[in-house]
Amino acid sequence: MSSKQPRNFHAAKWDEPLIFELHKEGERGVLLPTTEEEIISHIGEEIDLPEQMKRKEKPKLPEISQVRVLRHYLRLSQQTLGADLNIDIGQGTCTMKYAPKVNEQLIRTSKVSSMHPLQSEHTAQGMLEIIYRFDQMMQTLSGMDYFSFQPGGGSQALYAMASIVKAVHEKNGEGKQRNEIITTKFSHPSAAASAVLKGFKVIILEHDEDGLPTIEELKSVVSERTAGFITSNPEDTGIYNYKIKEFTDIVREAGGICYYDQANANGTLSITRAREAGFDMCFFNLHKTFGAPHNSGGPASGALGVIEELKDFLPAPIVDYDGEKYFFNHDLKHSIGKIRSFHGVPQTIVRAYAWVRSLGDEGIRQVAETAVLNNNYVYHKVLQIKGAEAPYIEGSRLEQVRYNWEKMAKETGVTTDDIQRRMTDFGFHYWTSHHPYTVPEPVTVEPTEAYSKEDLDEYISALEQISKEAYEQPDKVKRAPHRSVIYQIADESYFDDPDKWAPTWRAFKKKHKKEVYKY
Amino acid sequence: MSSKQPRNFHAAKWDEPLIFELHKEGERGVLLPTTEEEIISHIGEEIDLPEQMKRKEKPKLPEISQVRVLRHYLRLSQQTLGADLNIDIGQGTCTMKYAPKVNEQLIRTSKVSSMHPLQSEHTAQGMLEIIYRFDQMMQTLSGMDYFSFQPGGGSQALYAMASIVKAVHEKNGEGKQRNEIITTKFSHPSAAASAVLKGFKVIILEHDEDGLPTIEELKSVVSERTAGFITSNPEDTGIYNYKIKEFTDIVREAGGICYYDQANANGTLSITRAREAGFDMCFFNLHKTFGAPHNSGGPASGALGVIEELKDFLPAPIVDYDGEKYFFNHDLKHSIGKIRSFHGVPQTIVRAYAWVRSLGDEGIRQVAETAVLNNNYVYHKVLQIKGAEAPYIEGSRLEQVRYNWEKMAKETGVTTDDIQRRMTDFGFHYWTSHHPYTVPEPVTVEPTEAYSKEDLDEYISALEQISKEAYEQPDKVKRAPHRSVIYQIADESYFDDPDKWAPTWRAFKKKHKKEVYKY
Amino acid sequence: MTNKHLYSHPYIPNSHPNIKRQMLDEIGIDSIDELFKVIPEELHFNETLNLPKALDEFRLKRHVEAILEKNESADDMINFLGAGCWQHFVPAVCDEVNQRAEFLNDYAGKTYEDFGRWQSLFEYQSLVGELVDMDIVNNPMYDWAQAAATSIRMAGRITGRTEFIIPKAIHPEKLVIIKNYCAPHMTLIQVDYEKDSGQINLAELKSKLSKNTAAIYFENPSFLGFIEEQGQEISDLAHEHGALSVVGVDPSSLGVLAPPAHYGADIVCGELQPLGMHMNYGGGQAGFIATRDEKKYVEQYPSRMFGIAPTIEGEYGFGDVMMSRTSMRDRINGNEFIGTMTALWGITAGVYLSLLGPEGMTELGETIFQKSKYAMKQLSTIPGVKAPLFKSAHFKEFIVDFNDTGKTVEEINKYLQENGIFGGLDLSKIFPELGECALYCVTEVHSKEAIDHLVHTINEYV
Amino acid sequence: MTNKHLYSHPYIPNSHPNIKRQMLDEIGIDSIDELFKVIPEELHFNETLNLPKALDEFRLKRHVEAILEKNESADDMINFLGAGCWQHFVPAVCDEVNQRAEFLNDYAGKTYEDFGRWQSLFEYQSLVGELVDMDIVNNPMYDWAQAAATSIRMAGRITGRTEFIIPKAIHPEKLVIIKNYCAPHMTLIQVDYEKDSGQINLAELKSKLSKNTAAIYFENPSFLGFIEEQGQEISDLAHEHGALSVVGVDPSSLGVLAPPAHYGADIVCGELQPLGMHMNYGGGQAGFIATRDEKKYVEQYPSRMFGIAPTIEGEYGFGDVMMSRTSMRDRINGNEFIGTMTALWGITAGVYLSLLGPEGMTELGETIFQKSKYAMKQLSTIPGVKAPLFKSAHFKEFIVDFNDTGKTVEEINKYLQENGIFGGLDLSKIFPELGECALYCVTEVHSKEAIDHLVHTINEYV
Ligand SMILES: Cc1ncc(COP(=O)(O)O)c(C=O)c1O
Ligand SMILES: Cc1ncc(COP(=O)(O)O)c(C=O)c1O
Repeated sequence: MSSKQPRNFHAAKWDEPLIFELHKEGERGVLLPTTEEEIISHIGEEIDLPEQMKRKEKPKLPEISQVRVLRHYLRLSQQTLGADLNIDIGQGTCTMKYAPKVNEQLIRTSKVSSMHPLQSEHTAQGMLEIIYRFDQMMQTLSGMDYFSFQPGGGSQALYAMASIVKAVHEKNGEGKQRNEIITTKFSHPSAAASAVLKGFKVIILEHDEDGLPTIEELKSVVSERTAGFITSNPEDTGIYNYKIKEFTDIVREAGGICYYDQANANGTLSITRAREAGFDMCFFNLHKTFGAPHNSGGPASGALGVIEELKDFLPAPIVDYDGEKYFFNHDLKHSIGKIRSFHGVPQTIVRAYAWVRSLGDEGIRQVAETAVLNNNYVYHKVLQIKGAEAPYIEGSRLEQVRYNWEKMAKETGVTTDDIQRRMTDFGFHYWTSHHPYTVPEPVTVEPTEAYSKEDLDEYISALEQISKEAYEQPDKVKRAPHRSVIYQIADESYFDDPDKWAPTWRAFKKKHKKEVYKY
Repeated sequence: MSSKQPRNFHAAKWDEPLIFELHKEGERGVLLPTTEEEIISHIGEEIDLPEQMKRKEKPKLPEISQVRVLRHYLRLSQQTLGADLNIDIGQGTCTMKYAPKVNEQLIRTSKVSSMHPLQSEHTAQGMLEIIYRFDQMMQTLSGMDYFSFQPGGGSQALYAMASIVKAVHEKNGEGKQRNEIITTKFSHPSAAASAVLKGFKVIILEHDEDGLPTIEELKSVVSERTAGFITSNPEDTGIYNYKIKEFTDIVREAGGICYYDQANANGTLSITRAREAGFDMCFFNLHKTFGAPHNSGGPASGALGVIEELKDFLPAPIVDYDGEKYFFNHDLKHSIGKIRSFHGVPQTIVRAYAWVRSLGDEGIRQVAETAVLNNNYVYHKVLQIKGAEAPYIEGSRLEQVRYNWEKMAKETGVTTDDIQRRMTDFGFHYWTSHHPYTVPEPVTVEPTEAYSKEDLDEYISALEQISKEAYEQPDKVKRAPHRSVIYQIADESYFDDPDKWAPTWRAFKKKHKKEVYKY
Repeated sequence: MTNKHLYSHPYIPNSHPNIKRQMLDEIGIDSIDELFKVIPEELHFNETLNLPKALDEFRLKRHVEAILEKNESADDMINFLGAGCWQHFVPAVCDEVNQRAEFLNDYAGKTYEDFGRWQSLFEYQSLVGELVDMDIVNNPMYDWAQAAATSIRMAGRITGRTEFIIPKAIHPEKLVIIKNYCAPHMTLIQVDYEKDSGQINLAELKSKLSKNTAAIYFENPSFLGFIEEQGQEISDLAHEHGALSVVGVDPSSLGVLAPPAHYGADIVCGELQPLGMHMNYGGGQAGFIATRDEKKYVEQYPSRMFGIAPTIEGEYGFGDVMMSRTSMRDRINGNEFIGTMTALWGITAGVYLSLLGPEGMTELGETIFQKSKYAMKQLSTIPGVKAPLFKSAHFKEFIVDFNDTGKTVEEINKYLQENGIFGGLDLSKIFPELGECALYCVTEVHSKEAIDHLVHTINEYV
Repeated sequence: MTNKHLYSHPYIPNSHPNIKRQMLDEIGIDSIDELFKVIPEELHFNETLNLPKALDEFRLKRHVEAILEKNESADDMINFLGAGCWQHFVPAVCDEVNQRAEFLNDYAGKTYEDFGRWQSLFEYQSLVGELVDMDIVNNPMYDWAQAAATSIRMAGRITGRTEFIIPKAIHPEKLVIIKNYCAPHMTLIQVDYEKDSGQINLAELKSKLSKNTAAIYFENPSFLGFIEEQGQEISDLAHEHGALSVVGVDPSSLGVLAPPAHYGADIVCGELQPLGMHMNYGGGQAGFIATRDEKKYVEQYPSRMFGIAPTIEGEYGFGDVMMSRTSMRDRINGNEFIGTMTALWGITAGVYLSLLGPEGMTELGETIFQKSKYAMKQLSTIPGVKAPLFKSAHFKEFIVDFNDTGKTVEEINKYLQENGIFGGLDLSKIFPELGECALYCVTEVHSKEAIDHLVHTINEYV
């Protein structure tokens, strides 16, 4: 049993209406810099657009004073459990860690925020220098030779890598033939999905009883049709695939390209690298591993690295330095072209650069060591909770673990989704798993380096308490949340029934009587 | 009855320990720019302070990681009902209004924050220009001729004015003789207290049944001993003293100086001015009337204006302009000298300047008109609530009203302090009155221009509901709060009993067994 | 003696050896190395990283600020660059909200924990819905280019067809992004614009439409700033051929320009950056898609989409609409892929639209229209300079034709830069057929003075 | 036609005529003017104010930024000015916390509504209590000067005496503030400092102590940067005469310097600005007072002081300790006066101390000591320049003696300014007996490079 108790929490509950319900005719949120009188007197008042292209009725946006708009969104912010406010180890695979406040100050300057992406290189030397310097750090950390920061997130990086695989084989005249990408059961959905998008057939390797894909199966699917192999390592289970070099050798020998999903690289930073494991490409999520904020879900950044041989295929341009000035190098012969507008999400590159600069060699190693230690501590403790198990091999976990509550569910009827809601009552996040649930009744916990032992104990204590409740008063868990902003959603069919779903207020008003709701 | 209902509120409740309880040996919140090795090798490591002046033991501050310190204070912030989050009309006399976010952006620049107060005028022309321009606006709005921005709040402005009164009479050789300052029952406590501090005897005028001080009483106390007269108008009751000019005439004829407390000038801005009402001096609270933030209670700014004849007595220096550059004018022959370090709170002057610039003549008038309208609307509605009354004259209220619940207290036992706590459950502030309660069971409501009719209705609805509860289930009110961060304090003697009080954690640990508390 | 106390890194509480020891003991192992034993010896990275030395916070700040100081931003200059990323007024409240710690560091929780994020994004969808006058809007995407590409792929899935048509007056980089994203399943066919007006060549369009056409995609205002006036005709043509009309918009125009739904668009997409996002060197981009509320449309979105539903207490709750269509639920058969997109910009766009309201959006459109019109008029007074190049109505952007000045755009821009101005985008390389032309952008942030200064400076030079 | 819709000012929702009409109707009056009828006609201000024209948010920002751009800040220059307002490293978390909307716009609520403010300020008091090693600390005050003046007045009330003694090595402006604040009830007596060491002249001090002496007030480090080493002797002397020892401190020194309680101080006061406040042209100042936990001390504070107490559920609650002693409870007999002071800086100082902890405060003291020592040493290598002037240990500030250079401080500072340096405070006017001397301040923000640059530049000039 943990010495900690879950805290006596209640979420801020503001009972705030929808923004449209705040509408009051004649109110105004902000005044604009409108056209000067001198201009009007020069050109006349007429908005002489072609009649058929003119908007006839003003958009039905609400009219609200500034103080009320602000109050609305500040209340909503308080009703949002951001990582700064909670012990955010429950969002496994998301690498929730501290995004340092000083880094936010660094980007809240017009020298970042007011930069236009098309201004001349000459006037953007500061941005380019940071990108270039960061590129070099990424090289060291991965063993890759060149980086592109165009992808606006990990999934876009996966998409870019699939595009490179395609381009390489096309260039080699094997475009048609090599149309299969191999991945694993526990890889991120975007790994397969982005390959499918690029027209590949995707082969998903099953895992063995240890939770790892097998050499046997790999060998059985590798062929002259193999275009590439994409995996993370550890995967979402947190289990490190120690045969990884064998995997990449087999694929490379067969003419396939190996690419590495390092979105959550917390467990391997400075410990082991993509190059040595035989990968041709990899990407890091700067908004995860590199301490940049998750931004409520983006904008984000997937830093994409490749070995020398693939440099020419990178999305163009990349940043280069001629000894005097930094510049965009467009000279990538086989570039897959652009995949995202402009230069990715540069403010997040500045943040990630600052993050690495605040750590250095020793700090980076501490990140990995501490993340892995924290995870193994939690692993050790969670397994002592009644009803909790961790499937597959014992141990071998690096930075996260996927647990399951199958036993508890069978014994009490309390499912992982129930626990999810109940964790809310203690001020915690709790992420189950990608779908479909390969691990039954799963939960994935990733205690990064940002949390103290006390923090971990507190999280564990909430799981302990819920386990106790599940066995003693399961209804309490099943009816959760009790201390959140809202109570349980009454009818989930609102999200799947076309007659009920309403992703906009206007759709809602058409479909539902106002009386369904409180306001 | 209001059409609104009070909202279904619950405060964020984080159950957060004291900062000391977060101590963990070896943790660290921030790294400092320590001494370079080259310096050490130059001067040696020794901290060669005189032995007896060296600190022997490190201060017993807690050791806490950065993310945990941040989490602690962010949680505390969510547990703080700032004006941006609520309909803050319940803090009467405080003029809670919208402090525009753009003004905060304006001061969050090194061009304000990193200015040293002693750098040469030449390098601070921007600051001086803003102060000078704002001075001119203040002149227009008050009719005064010169302003000092040294006072760091209204009370310090009152203190400065009492000092000027003293200095004037001393200069005139009447320093000993003129040792009485007259004020009114409903003036701010600092009006009397700061005069006492300056050695004056203070005479407090009673009010008549209309709630106003009387000419008769004034005449009876005015004499050759009269040094000055200080009042606000309207006073905390919100009742405008329409005989004010008679008051100032009488005092001035008797050789006294009249000074005007315009801390909360919302009801009179651009409607009527200090000069025409016969005042020699006045001050405005920039953190109230002029839309600068209250900063949890300062730093603040009391802009102090005087008529030409008193210019030479102002705290020196004031900002002046010679047609080419802005400079500090130290040439004030009878200056009372400095009252606060440096130049007051300049960042708040920038904010107030920006606030006036965003309004102009018409906007400023709208502030006053709307504040007065809002107040009279609330006045109209509150008087319809069972148990609520407004003492003194009917009507004549400008920007605020002091109500009383005496009737309700008699009928139900529910006091204004009970209502105060219960209002918390609806997410509202509720300020009673200065002590001693001249008006029994008082509450002071000041609905500034920043709130909409719907906002006002919501506040009123909470009062209505509490009135209903008081008559139907008084215990619910008396046991409040129910939905706040904490429950009622168990023992108020902790604040007045020397054996129990503990304004620091160390004092607490000495006096109380840890078991008294939860953590 | 100076302080030599051992302590953990501020960002890593448990990096202190004593704490580590305690935790290792609890786990029952000797050293952290044991935890890494699963990694084969030969894969251990044993070299030193040689990262630059760690900096304390103060030095870090000085260091990064010194590098960034080398930038000349659009606040330091007068900026006329647009071309997909535009300088607009960003209300302070937008910054305040998106800098709130809660939103900044939130991620993937459910409606119960992250309620505010869900409500904000639902509201965002709803507000954009009003702006484009359509019932379905998705969670924000990477950028307009991706939104356009996805719109086209959606059209492909809806119609079961594989060709899409795009007029040539489009940002070439955006075209590349779209092509990449649509390949290999869909094929691009381009139609030319009318040389004098920029308008789509309707005859050519007709000739290229076929039973293979899934969609015709065009933009309003177009990349080159003119208004495509034949919106209805183009949509009608598409529909006659069983194809969809897909229109990309700059939402800052929608206070004055008809929303595409009013001239037949089936799928509308566009760029959110003008709605409260700083340019951020391109990091302010975010895309959106909107359609009618029909199952056949909704089921083709790849994106998350937040819907509303009552709770057992009658409160508002939120959830994912038809999650089954996404790659998160089916990595093989789900639509395209999703991951971390641009949620914070969605929230911000919602704040922006709430602040401006109907009147603000109308004024915004009018102001941009008027100021850019004034700029064109004034630029045209310069001998040899013509603006706009195309005989069409324009909004916000327009081509300035310098061919008759004898100067190249490169030369002119260099001179402007020396005089504190970022001139318009040089089109000579990306639209060589136009010769020496530049794409200028004028928004509500441009004062008359700034425009006059531009005109004056060009006049001085040419 | 452009938009001519009528709307309310964004900051004033009810300024719309329709809304006003509705409210007037509810009240039952015709016009707003009626509400102002209580003001006599002749007092109505009927002229126009002629304030500058209202600016929209964007223009406001441009306007104010353009004015402020004329400032040269201590970030633009290398700054060696101190003298009561010091440039220190401000951790980003301090800014984050004090910019939180909740704290920024909170004011005067009770523990039930404003719980977080109460806890933060209680913690602030507790943290400062540890730093000065005393049990009682008040809510923050306007500034050090007021804190010193109040400390002296407290001593007056406690001892029932009316004289206070201050050594001459004090900031003359602070002295004026103290004198003003203590008049007319208390009288200042000054004692000289030793010419060579700056230390208080103990003989003179003895001769001026009497049965009228309420307090002797001195500072450590002194205004002129040296350490007053005779702390214990001075306190003893005070106590021998039944007076109190009141000591003012710069808290940034307390990691290395003994807290005054350790050398006999009865009342300790000081300036909070170094603990996380930006200089703000002087707007970052805030004062504190600390004493032992004795009723006779506590009852003499004018300030609010937050205490802790259990709730019925055993939670922490907070309240005002002995409010009866304040002017808020008794405007005539309460101690001095209170109003809006500097609470936000108290909260910030608490954040700062929590971040630095014992190790950080120790390092801070050491670093300042070392860097200023280095600066003195290097400056003294310049021919004709001597630093420090006084033969005493110094902390953070020190006098640089330029008398032998033949140049005035004014000339030197002008040259420095032209070379990107704010030189130290010119003492030639405020301490004329010292001739051409300047007070330099070196803190942890000064790099070796910056100090070397100063030395190099002075060397160049003199
Ligand atoms: C292992 C892994 N790969 C890829 C991704 C996708 O990255 P993004 O969310 O930035 O698109 C994630 C995100 O959770 C991930 O955990
Ligand atoms: C009428 C009046 N006068 C003076 C003051 C004192 O001002 P401050 O709180 O800034 O010291 C106040 C503050 O509430 C006030 O309302």
